[in-house]
Amino acid sequence: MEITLTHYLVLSAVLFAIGLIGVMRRKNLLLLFFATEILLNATNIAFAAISHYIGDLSGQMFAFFIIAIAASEVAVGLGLLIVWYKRTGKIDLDQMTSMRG
Amino acid sequence: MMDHILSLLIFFPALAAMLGFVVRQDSIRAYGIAVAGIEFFLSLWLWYAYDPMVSGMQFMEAAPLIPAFGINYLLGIDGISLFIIILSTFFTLIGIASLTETRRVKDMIITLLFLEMTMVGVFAALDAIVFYVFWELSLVPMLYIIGAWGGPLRIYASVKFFLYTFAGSLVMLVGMLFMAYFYYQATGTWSFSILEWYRLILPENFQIWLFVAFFLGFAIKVPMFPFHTWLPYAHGQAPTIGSVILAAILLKMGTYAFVRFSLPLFPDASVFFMFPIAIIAIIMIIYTAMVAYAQEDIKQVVAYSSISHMGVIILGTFALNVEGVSGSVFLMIAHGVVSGALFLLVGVIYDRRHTKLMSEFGGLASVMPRYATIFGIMMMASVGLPLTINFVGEFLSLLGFYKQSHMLTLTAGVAIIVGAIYMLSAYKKAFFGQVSKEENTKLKDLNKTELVGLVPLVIVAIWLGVYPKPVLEPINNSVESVIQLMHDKAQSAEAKERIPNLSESNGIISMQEAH
Amino acid sequence: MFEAIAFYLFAALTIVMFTITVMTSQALYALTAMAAGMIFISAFFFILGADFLGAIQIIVYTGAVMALYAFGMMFFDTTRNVVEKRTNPQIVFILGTLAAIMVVAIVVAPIVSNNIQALYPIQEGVGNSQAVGMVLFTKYLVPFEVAAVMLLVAMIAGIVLAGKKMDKSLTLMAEEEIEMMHASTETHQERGEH
Amino acid sequence: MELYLYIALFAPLAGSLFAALFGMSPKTKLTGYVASALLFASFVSSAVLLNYVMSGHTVHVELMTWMATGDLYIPFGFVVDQVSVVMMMVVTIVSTVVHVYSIGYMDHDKGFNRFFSWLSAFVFSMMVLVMSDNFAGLFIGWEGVGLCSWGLIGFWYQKESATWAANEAFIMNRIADLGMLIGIFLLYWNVGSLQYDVVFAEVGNLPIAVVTWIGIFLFIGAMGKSAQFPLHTWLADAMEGPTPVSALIHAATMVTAGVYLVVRANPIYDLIPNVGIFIASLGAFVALFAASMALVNRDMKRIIAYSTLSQLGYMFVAAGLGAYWVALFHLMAHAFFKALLFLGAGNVMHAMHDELDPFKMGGLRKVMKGTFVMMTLASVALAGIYPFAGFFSKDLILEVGFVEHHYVIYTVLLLTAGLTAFYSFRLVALIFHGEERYKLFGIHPHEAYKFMLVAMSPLLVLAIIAGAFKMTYYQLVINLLPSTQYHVHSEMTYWIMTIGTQLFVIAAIVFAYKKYANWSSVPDGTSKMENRFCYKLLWNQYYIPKFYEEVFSKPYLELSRIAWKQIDLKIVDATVDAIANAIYKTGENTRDIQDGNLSSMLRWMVVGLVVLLALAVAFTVGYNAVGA
Amino acid sequence: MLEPVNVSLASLNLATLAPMLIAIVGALSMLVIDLVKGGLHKSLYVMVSLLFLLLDLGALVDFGGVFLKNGTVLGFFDVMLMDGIAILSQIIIVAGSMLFIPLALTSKRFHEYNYPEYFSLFLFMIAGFQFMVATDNLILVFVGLETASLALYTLIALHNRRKSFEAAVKYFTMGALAAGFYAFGAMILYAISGSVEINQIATILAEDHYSNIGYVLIAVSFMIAAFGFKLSMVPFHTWTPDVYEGSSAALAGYMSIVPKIAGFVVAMRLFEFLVHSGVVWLQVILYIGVVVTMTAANIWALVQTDVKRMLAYSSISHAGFVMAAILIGTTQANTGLFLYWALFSFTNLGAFTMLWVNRQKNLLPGQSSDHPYEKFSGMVKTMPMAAIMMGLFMLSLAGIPPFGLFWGKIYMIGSAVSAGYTLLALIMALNSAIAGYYYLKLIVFMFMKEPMVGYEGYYLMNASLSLKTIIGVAAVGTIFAVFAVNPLLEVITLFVYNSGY
Repeated sequence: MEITLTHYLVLSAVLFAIGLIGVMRRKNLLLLFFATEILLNATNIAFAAISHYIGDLSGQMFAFFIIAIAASEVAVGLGLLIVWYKRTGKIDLDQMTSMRG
Repeated sequence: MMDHILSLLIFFPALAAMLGFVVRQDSIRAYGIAVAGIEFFLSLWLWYAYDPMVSGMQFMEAAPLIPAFGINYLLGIDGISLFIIILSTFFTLIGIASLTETRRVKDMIITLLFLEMTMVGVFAALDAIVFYVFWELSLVPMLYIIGAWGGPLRIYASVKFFLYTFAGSLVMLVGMLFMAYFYYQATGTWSFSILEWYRLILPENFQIWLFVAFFLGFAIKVPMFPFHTWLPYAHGQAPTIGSVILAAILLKMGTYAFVRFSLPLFPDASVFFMFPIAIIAIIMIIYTAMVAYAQEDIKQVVAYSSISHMGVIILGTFALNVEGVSGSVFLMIAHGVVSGALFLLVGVIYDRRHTKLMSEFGGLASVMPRYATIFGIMMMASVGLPLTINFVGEFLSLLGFYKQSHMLTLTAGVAIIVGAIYMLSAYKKAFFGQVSKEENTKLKDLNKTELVGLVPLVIVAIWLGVYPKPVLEPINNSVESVIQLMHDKAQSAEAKERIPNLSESNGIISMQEAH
Repeated sequence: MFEAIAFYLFAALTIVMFTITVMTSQALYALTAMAAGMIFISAFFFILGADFLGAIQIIVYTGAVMALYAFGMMFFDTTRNVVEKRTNPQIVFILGTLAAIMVVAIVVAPIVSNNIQALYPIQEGVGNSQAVGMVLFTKYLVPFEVAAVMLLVAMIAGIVLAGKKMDKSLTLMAEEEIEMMHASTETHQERGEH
Repeated sequence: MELYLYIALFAPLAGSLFAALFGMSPKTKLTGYVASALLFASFVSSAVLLNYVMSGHTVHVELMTWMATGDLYIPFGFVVDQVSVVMMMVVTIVSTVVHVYSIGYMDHDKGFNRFFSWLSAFVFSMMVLVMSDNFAGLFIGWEGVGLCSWGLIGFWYQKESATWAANEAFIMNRIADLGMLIGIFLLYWNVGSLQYDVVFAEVGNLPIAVVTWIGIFLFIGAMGKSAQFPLHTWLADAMEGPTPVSALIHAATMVTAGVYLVVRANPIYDLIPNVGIFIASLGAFVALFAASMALVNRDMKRIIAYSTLSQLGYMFVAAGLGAYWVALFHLMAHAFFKALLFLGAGNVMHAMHDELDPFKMGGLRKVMKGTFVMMTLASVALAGIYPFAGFFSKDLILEVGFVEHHYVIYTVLLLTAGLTAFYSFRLVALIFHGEERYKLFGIHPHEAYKFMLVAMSPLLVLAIIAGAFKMTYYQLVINLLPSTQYHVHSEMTYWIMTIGTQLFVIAAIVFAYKKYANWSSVPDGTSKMENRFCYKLLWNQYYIPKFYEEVFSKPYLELSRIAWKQIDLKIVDATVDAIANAIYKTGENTRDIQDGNLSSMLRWMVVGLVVLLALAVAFTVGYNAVGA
Repeated sequence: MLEPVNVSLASLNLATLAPMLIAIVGALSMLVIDLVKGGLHKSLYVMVSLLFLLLDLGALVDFGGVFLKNGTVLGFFDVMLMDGIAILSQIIIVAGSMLFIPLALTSKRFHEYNYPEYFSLFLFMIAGFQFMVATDNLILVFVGLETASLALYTLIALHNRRKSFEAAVKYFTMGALAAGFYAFGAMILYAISGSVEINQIATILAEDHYSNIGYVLIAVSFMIAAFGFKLSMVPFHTWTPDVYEGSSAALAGYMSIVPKIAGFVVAMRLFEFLVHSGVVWLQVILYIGVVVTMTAANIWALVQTDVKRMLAYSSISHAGFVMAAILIGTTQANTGLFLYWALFSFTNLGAFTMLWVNRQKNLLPGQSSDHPYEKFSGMVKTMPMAAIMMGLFMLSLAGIPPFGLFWGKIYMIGSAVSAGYTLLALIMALNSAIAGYYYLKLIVFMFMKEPMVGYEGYYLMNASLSLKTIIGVAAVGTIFAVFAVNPLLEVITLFVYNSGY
């Protein structure tokens, strides 16, 4: 019952898939942003695991930067959401179809 | 100056067009005539300075353009291109001189001058890409002319014209790039120079593919059956001047390109495709003649007749012997003169009555005798009566192809019958009979402006029919070198046999030698 | 053994938490579940010896990100049930599952390689934070600084977007209206000064 | 002598251009005078040349190069030799007469100037045709006369029937011209030249099959111009043109160009007797066939036209059987009396205000004495009564048939001679004898201008005495043509034949007079005879024009319409548009992929990813399978 | 214990950071200026930006010289990689930006230009792109990419109207998903190679003889998805038309050029070695991707009713066209990529600037988007010069010689031909023909239709000297491109070849 890298990769893949489902499924933009966080986190686990199993720090570095990126994204994303909400009073993405075709 | 005469010929009208933006609306016509006149005399000077005994390229110019990719600004003319250039300048002059358009004349004249640049450029280019540049660029002014001054369906017609030709030429462009690549493989340097390409002997299967690629571009331009359907629309909708230039010059680009590219570059493929193309040409000749016969609009008759005549040109080109190719090159000039004149003539009546339906006319011969006479002369020229310009070309083209196939020539010869049928019946409908319509009784005969345009054409049509030598001789010399080149390059036994070898005595007694 | 138990435990927990995050219709549940999931993930980091990462995970995600989201939720007033219109829900699950299956199908195969070398090896006896710091400030100094710029960008973006100036749009106002607006603000300022 | 050659050739052209200058102006007699004078000059020059040629010389000039490319070299070369000079004489005599005559005939026509322009242009073309020293030059003239014939048949272009006939003539000729053109191509590619002298020198070395084809194709050309079956229908319709035109073009000159071609190309046809037989048979057939149609026709000019056709048949019999000089001789004699006949008919038409039905005339001899005499004499000549011109030429052809042992042909020709006499005198009787039926229609006929009659008189003289020149002519042309003499071996047979033929012909004349000289009513289609099948068959010209109309013209038009509306618009063009539309429609139908909803955009991204992954997995599995 | 690391300053090659630092300093300085004195006119910021960009460009040109002399320069523990394509792409990025920034000087006031932060963010974005291309470290690529993207999202939103927010949110959300893809792809690459540097990954994969082919393909799939988003390949393109429509025309033009070239360079670094190693799958996928992107985008462009959206689809199609270079993978093709993009940037920026010039603030009744075709009808009669300019750009985009893009096109197709991709060359050529239709449609509206009544006053509303200058520059660049092609070609070939592509 040794836990190998494969376990982590599978876990990461499953979490990533959950994130994908969330991204596709959510109509509430805020909740949709949650799902994108899951995607990045899923990757982070794998990075840390790989880093651990091959004994290399680059993976952790990558994960570190991903966390930074996720944080920045949240800031900008929320900023965008706020202006959108201020202008329309909604954060439902089904309302966002003024451009199409 | 003589060293750069071709560049001058190409860019003078363009420059003049730019300056034309400044000229005021009411003086623009005189300006246009002056520019086109100077250009025409320059081209005549070119003829004067041209040495007809030299079969190769003359007035060569070269300047690096994109040497890294083998693209250079190469110009030069031989007997094949010389006269088409003169024809282009001639028709631009005539077109502007007899212009009856009143809407936005300035735009029209500037556009025409730009068009002139592209036309001369196509025929003077010796670099495939420079050729292609002018070839494509010529679409734009013509698009504008049809689209802005045309009839009710003008937009459909102009877009169709543009896209169809554009699509075809893009395939041709791929062919050119392949050609350059093969050259690169053979020599290690890129080159788009046509004269350099002439030196390249390709394996037959390559030739066949490249031939097809080039063919598509040329065939749509010519236009060959079944790629011809843009032409009736373009002609039907275009203003008179547009049709004139389109029929007289632009269509010739395709046939000229066959002689300039397809034959010398792919001699084996030319022989390989000779019969299929001849069959297409025959379909063009007979089928479009029939379609022309069924038309109700006199302009469409002339339009379809153009296609039919282009069939003869194609046939002559693929005779692959001196007689046929010279004939087809001559026929290009001839058809330019004749169809240009016919379109001008149709324009005359359209200006007066704003309809082109033959059922609207009838009996015009008594109301407009001068008009009827000139139309009659041009019609007979179109039908290919001896001593008119068309006959020389048609006779030589058919004569040339007869060497290759008896039956096909016999079938193609039907051209002279079906051509007479649609032309005479159209003439009969429009000019003979009683004047049945009230509006027609007061029509004015040709005025001076129109005569200025038409009379020179009549003179040329008869002069070159009676005495084609000044034109035919330079053509002949250049064609001979093309044919010899083809023979030397040909690889398959069939090609060697089909393309005559001119350097040896071929057993036929030449009268020229005897004299 | 302990490792295995921990792995499976936390794996199950994260999966459940994230599933709740994406499936629930209660925004608050989602938020809470995600925060929990983040913390469980940090557990993996600790298991894997990436202590620094684990700490960062907790601080940044649960501390900053989740707080931001919480503020956002308050702002948007989405603490109530969120009604989301679902179109073709099956397709979403099919696609998600397919993606997972494909990736898993490949990654179940072990990685065969003799050439993987640790360029920045994890050395025994060196604290994780120390090692990370070492690499971060040598090799990854440039990315680190760029990340700083990125955060600055994010900050500016957040401030600008959420700022009051966005309330009126010059893009949509006619030039005259802008003139009038400027004139009124100037008088406001003047009044303020005096 | 070259000067005379050029005058003979270019004087008509000058006349034509002079008249053309006045083409748009109101009628002026000047054009008529100038054109006629120039033609007379041409005639005089031809006479001088004849004199010169009689002394055993020929004139050969090369004006300039026409076409030269590759090995092809075609000059404008002209030759006056024994054959062409005969033709020149015929052409210039008849055309001079016709020109002068036309000054009177076209007196009241608005298109007077135009008429002379065309007419002189025609003469010029005809001169080119006969004088050219190569086949290409011949073809110029060949097409040129076609053009002028088109212009002159359709001279009264307001008339639908005239323009229709003009186009028919032109197109039918074109069909034949194609054959001729092919013949020329064959010659060029096998001989390498189109000059007569080179061709005739070389033709003997060619394979016989090639020569046969050359002969056939050239003859197809001749068939069109000379209106031989099945390309004969245009000639009768061509009578829509002014009568002088019919006299000049459709009797004397142009239609005989085919005969001239065969005569000129005799070295070719000598090599291929089988083709000759075919020509002769066709000629005999046409002779009878045309004569039969003339029997019942009620159009004066058409009757004469059928007669022309029939006589052309005679000429081809002679030419086909190798008796080229005989053919040419008959050509010459026929030109004179047939032109005379037509001009006479023209007088009658004038008198009758363009009425053509002889049944509506009758008794005109009282008012038109001169014309009566001339037409009667011309008919006698046509019937071949001794000592008129027709006797010498036509009897000779009968003899040729007999001597060459083609008895069927002989019989047919003999029969035709009888028919000829019958319909000629039927016409004369109906017009000039019997009751004055024209009075029913309120017409007041009058004789033509004097000078017109005077102008016709040279033809009358020639029609009477041309036979006397037979031996002179013979001596002249045998320089160029095979000199075979055609004599029936036994004196006895000869006399029986000659006298028998004469009697037969006279009997036919008498029969015609008996039947028609006292005709009193205008047939209205109710009589028993008119309802007979034979009559109807002949009346409708064996239904051939109808057949052509139904089988060629209409289907061609219909086919053309189909080609345009169905094939060109609905298939070829529609395909192009369909491709464009298909592309555009694809865009229209798939643009909803971009429905503007963020959710579906994200889904598309995932779809893309899943597809990529699926492909990756598939590839990996495949790769491993292959690898293993 | 950790050994202290001794690094000599010289080995760091600090100069490799210079170009980006110039941009960052520029951005910061503008923030400072604003802090010191608020409410300054936008022209100041435009000029300051221009100044720093000029410096940036100067530094890059200088680097170009260095590169030609000494070859690739590595810096900062080999994180920075200043090779030929990095320099080239940065030059295009900076030059494109320099053409873009004067577009802020419109005669009408728009919201975003009211912010000094706008210009500051703009320079940060450029720095981000520069980092992105000047490295082969996947981490720095990611960080640079995100820096640039986040700034870009904000720039779009700052236009401050409903559509621009919508565009920004859409772009942002999809970008976040793409970031996830990128991270996952990088993770797998790291898993099989233990490295996050592309050249090392390449080496290790080659040493392993691609034994983990499944992993490689999964990684590449994710990477294609990520860069497919950035380069708007079908079906990851869906953001493009909406975002272009939502943002200002100027920014849309900018987006069609600069972010893409950055994406191309990374894609080149990432995929080229795989293509060369004979990963058939990738060739097939790229082939399909290129063809589908070109064709589908063209087909959708046909049915657009708004010129800006049409240009958006056309940009997608052009990007697909250029993607072919990565598939073909020869030096000639990669040279073609840069040549094409350099020429494309002039033309496309010109076209979008023409739209920008014609932008009016309020939509008229019945007008549903900023630039419907009808708005341009009969333009030649009211404003001939403007119509001719626009026509010129359309012709160039359609690939009519001798205008700019034609030369890029033949070079690209030529490279396809010489690499043996005959069918691809044909498809590329025929796609140009399809594309001809929609470019022609605008020309038809401008030159062949009658002017619309009621629109007269709204044309050229936004024109100003600086916009006209930019159009002039673009037009000159488009018309006389033929003379620039040869030097460009020689330089680019040198750069690309010496970078090993």
